[in-house]
Amino acid sequence: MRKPIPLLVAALALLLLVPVAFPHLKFVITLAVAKGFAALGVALLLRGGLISLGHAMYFAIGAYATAFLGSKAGVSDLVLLLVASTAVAALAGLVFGAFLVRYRAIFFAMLNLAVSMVIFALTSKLYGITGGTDGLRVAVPTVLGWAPGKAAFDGFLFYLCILLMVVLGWLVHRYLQSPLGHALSAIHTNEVRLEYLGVSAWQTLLTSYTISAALAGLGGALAAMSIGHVLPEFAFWTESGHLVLTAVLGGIGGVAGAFIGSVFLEILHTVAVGVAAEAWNLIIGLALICVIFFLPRGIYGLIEARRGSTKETGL
Amino acid sequence: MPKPKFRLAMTAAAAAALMTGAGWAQDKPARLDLGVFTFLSGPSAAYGLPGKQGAELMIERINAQGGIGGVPVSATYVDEAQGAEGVIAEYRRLAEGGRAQAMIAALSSGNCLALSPLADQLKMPTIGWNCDTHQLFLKDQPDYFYRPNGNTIAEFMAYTLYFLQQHPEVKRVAIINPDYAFGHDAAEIVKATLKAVRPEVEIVAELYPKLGASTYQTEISRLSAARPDVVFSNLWGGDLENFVRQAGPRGLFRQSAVVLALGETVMQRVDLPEGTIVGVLGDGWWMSPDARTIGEAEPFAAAYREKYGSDPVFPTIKMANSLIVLKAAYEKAISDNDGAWPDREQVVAALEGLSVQTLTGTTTFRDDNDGVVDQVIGTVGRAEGVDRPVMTGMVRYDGEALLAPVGQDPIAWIGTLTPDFLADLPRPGSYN
Amino acid sequence: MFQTIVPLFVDALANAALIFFVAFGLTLVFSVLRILNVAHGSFYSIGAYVSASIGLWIVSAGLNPWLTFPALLVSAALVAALFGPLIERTLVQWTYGRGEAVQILMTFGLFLILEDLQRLVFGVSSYYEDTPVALLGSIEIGGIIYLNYQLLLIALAVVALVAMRVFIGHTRMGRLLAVVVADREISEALGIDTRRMFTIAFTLGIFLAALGGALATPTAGVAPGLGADTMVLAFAVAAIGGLGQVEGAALAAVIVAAARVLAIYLFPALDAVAPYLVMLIVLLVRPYGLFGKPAIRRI
Amino acid sequence: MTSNSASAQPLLRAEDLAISFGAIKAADGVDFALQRNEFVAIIGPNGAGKTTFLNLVTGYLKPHRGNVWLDGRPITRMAPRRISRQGIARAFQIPQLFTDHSLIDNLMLAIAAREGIWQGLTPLNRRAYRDEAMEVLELLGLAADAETMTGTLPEGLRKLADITLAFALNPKLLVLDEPTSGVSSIERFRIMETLMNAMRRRGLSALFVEHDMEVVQKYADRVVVWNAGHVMAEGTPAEVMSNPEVLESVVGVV
Repeated sequence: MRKPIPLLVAALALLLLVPVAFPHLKFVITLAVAKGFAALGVALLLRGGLISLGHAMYFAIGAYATAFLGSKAGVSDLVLLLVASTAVAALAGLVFGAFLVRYRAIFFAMLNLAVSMVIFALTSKLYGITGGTDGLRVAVPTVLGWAPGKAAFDGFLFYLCILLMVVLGWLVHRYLQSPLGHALSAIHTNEVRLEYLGVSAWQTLLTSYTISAALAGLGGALAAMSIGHVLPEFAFWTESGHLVLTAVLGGIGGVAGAFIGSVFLEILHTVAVGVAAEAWNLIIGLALICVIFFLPRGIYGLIEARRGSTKETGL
Repeated sequence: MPKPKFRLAMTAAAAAALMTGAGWAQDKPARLDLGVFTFLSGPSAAYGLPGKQGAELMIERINAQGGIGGVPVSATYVDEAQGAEGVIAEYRRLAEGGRAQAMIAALSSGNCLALSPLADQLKMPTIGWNCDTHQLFLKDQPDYFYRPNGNTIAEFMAYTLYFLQQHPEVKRVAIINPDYAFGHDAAEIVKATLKAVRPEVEIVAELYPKLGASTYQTEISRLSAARPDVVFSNLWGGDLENFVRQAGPRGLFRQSAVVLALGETVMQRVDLPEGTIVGVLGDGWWMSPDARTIGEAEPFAAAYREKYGSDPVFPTIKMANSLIVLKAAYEKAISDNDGAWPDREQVVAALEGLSVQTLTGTTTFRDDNDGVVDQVIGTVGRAEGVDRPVMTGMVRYDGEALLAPVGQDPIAWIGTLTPDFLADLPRPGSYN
Repeated sequence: MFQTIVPLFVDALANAALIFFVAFGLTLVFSVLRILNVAHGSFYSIGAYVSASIGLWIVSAGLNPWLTFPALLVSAALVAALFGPLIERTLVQWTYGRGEAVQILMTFGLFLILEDLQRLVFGVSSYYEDTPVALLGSIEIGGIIYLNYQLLLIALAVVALVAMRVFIGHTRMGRLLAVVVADREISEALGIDTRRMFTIAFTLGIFLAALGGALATPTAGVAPGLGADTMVLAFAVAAIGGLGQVEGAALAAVIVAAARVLAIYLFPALDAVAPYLVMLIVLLVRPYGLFGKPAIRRI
Repeated sequence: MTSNSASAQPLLRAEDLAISFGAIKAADGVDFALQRNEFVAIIGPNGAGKTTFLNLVTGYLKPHRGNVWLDGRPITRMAPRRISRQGIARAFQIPQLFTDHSLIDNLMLAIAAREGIWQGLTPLNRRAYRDEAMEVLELLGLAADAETMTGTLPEGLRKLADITLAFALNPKLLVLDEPTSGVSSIERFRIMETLMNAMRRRGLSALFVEHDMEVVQKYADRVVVWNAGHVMAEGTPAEVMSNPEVLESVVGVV
């Protein structure tokens, strides 16, 4: 099984040059990577055969945690904020997941949607706490005592996102190669057999669900800092749909797929704005259907080195 | 209430700009690019589109008169319906990509709250053309964000005072506002004002349907059941239209006096029953006596009618006034800069304390970047020789009097008012 | 007591009638095709747009205003005829047997496309056409004025439910559909043309969604975003009732509507949360909905 | 594999086991015992409740009444994964494989499962697992197909592959559901030979459902005849085959 490592390294190098070559893409890429974390979370679950139509809620939980800790609890350090927000999202994932991963197929998708819509409705209705549909503002955090201006912080955040992408991407990759990671995809192909091997599908899924929630939460926290504002629509079901779309477009075959999909979509969006702002959804809708028809392994499948036996992702 | 002094200053500045025009051709950009943020789709577009059209027309007219300091103006329009995340991304794209030198942003209070820190971070002169929430300048004092069209404190105090003047016997008030800062702010101000000047009034229902709701039938039942003397609402855009159309057949307008803070925007589109109290959130009523005195609103409206087939509404005027303010700021900055094209800091410096005569009155920036404007309110009625309802029984409250002093918590300030405050105000019908 | 309970009741039923049709369509499609159509809400808004457009045209052309009533039905039929067979035969059919993820994604893609198509065709401003409401007038119940049209809607929802029962129980096609729902393999073995059944059921589902939208127009504005909002509501109702359970959807519509109405009367801050809170509570207790049952895999 | 202290009691014991699906009693007070190193076949007509019995023993179904013990320890109403960890491994009538994984990956996953799936970020694909997996594959004659995706294996090999997964768990008792169904009659004996050799070398006990009477006669130590949810007869293959009642109800059907 050969991986297209050189290609990925080249892509990464290109990405690192963005702030120099295209300064105004810096924000776009930062956001893309942040969303890429959430898409990676969704892709993890897709490997286990589960489609979550509610994962934007963990993105939102991470984002709101950052906004809350910053504005109400007076936490201003970036590291603390990221760790705490990710932990909050992971905890939420653990709690909701304990109940949700008992279900499969459409019911899993549906129940995730149900929970996410409760979160969405609460964030948009509890005006006194969450700022309602206005959302909450996120101040520029300090970084271990360093208090950068917004511009300096944006630059820092960009490279931090890339760093986190590489480090966490590698960790997730290792997780997928570990027995527990293989057990996850085994749930998709044959859960009964897995149980008969003595492995708890529930625990396996709950682990991956919690990891996916943590990834989405981290993405949300990064996005909150980058945008400087959090909003209920982060948790709306169409956002969850977009996360699934990003994961599938990128290809769930490898960890890189989620980020490739996300960066690809955001850059395409930037390019298309003005040209096709009216028909943006139409374009990505068509793109999605084309990918489902012609590229079952997503964009990542295109750049991935050919393997001996081609297999369906069996989505 | 035009203030001749400022008018003179303006004319002088314009003349100075013209005279020195030839000298700074080198530094002048070929074009002054603006980012204009408004709702272009969804229910809110009913309010946002007239704003966009106001910008188009105003820019056309500015360019026809030689642009700003000889530089033609062009605008990129951004749809706020895509949500604050997209709005912020667009703002940054325009600012960091060098595709805008100044912004007219935004319509929604939520978006303004999100954009105002960004204006400072990106050092981008921004005119908040419509975002009225008083929270905007409460939390922080941005240097680059200016709001020329007034804030919720003056606006909703004015409505409350007006309906108390019109309906002195009112005992029960119900509120139905959209569920975001603008709606909640307004309710808070109305309640605070009532408590200060008419404490015996009871709030019998407080509803906050979500922005963009398509049906209000249950809310209407709830309002009917509460039997209020006055129903107050600052719903707007398509929401307001829907509400009026749905509440009409169900007798709400017969049962209670209805105050529609943004009623003027829908007067052309739906039949507002006579007696409905409507306003324009500020002084942007193009047919007001002051507008007639100034004399520019009428030709503007004629051109608007020519171009878009309907009369302008107050969002149109707010937008046009915002462009006038921006133009004045540039011209002042140019003259302060000895005729050379100003950089952004100079434009912002020019905005400081600026006082500008607009199409409909005067706006003067306070120390907190808030523009003080008067408040015009009226009641839907009939006028001779006009075949459709118009605003009657109008009043024009002095804007300064309805604002807390800079730095004071406005809600607490309202709490210090007494019933005498109401007695000292001009009466409905005094402004004709 | 009477004074407060009756309006609550009328409001709840009027609300329920509005969401029943679209949830009914969603659950019907699921019961026959085993597909959760994420684009279902879009057909609701398309139905609303078409009926509002036709209604506005009738009024502006000076035709008999009573024609706006049949126009509601006609526009739903138009939408169903236009989209039903086309989409089922191309996109949806391709996903059969490919797992839920593909089906959800495919219909999500369709949802995105339809949302923009509506913008391109109908523009971005709100539509409002309330001639039927004006024609029918109003009635006072419990001291509150209601629209006769709202009562008509409640009656129509009941009629639709009964009609569906009669269709399933007493017509050949209805019985065939019931067999397909009960066991796909057996129905294929019996020589039933399941592909045709799928097309019919999908089209019927779209018709119900579009009809829901069309019937809602006289009392509600139509604007972009309506489809996405309706989708989740229909979804909540279908899930509470048990996916694929028509009676369940009817009961769930009433429950959701009652929860929303109660929230507006008693805790206005919770009105938007109410449907989803009810859904979560019901699904916590009965994960497969009020009338739903889990499927057991044979090994 | 044999434990001296517990040798007095049967490896697997079921008592008064009962379950019904609606009106059908799929198990109706069944008593059953299997001794260490015994190879017991269950036969019976379709719908007699044979697979249901396997499902009850392995925990896929919960009995409405009765108890099951493995090595003297109660395993009643345990989930399949816990029963698996107690030492019962199962192969299925329809092969249950991870079809997106290669055969050796399937095996390594089974081994990892046996060793405890929580192993941090250590990769599944490691020398120790690979060697052990190859050993099992060689034992059952599948070494040549180690890298094949199990989804693309031919039917006969898939049955064996399914059994190797059970083997990899190092169980005390192997439960096989029609190990030779869907396989040609020539291949049938080849599979059974391989299987029997492997089981002897590992010292395994087995409980298997089988339709083919020739296979039963050739390999089973003891036969239990199942009919309508209860045990109708049991004994050596020869004894059972001479029972006219059995011949009529079971063999006649086959």
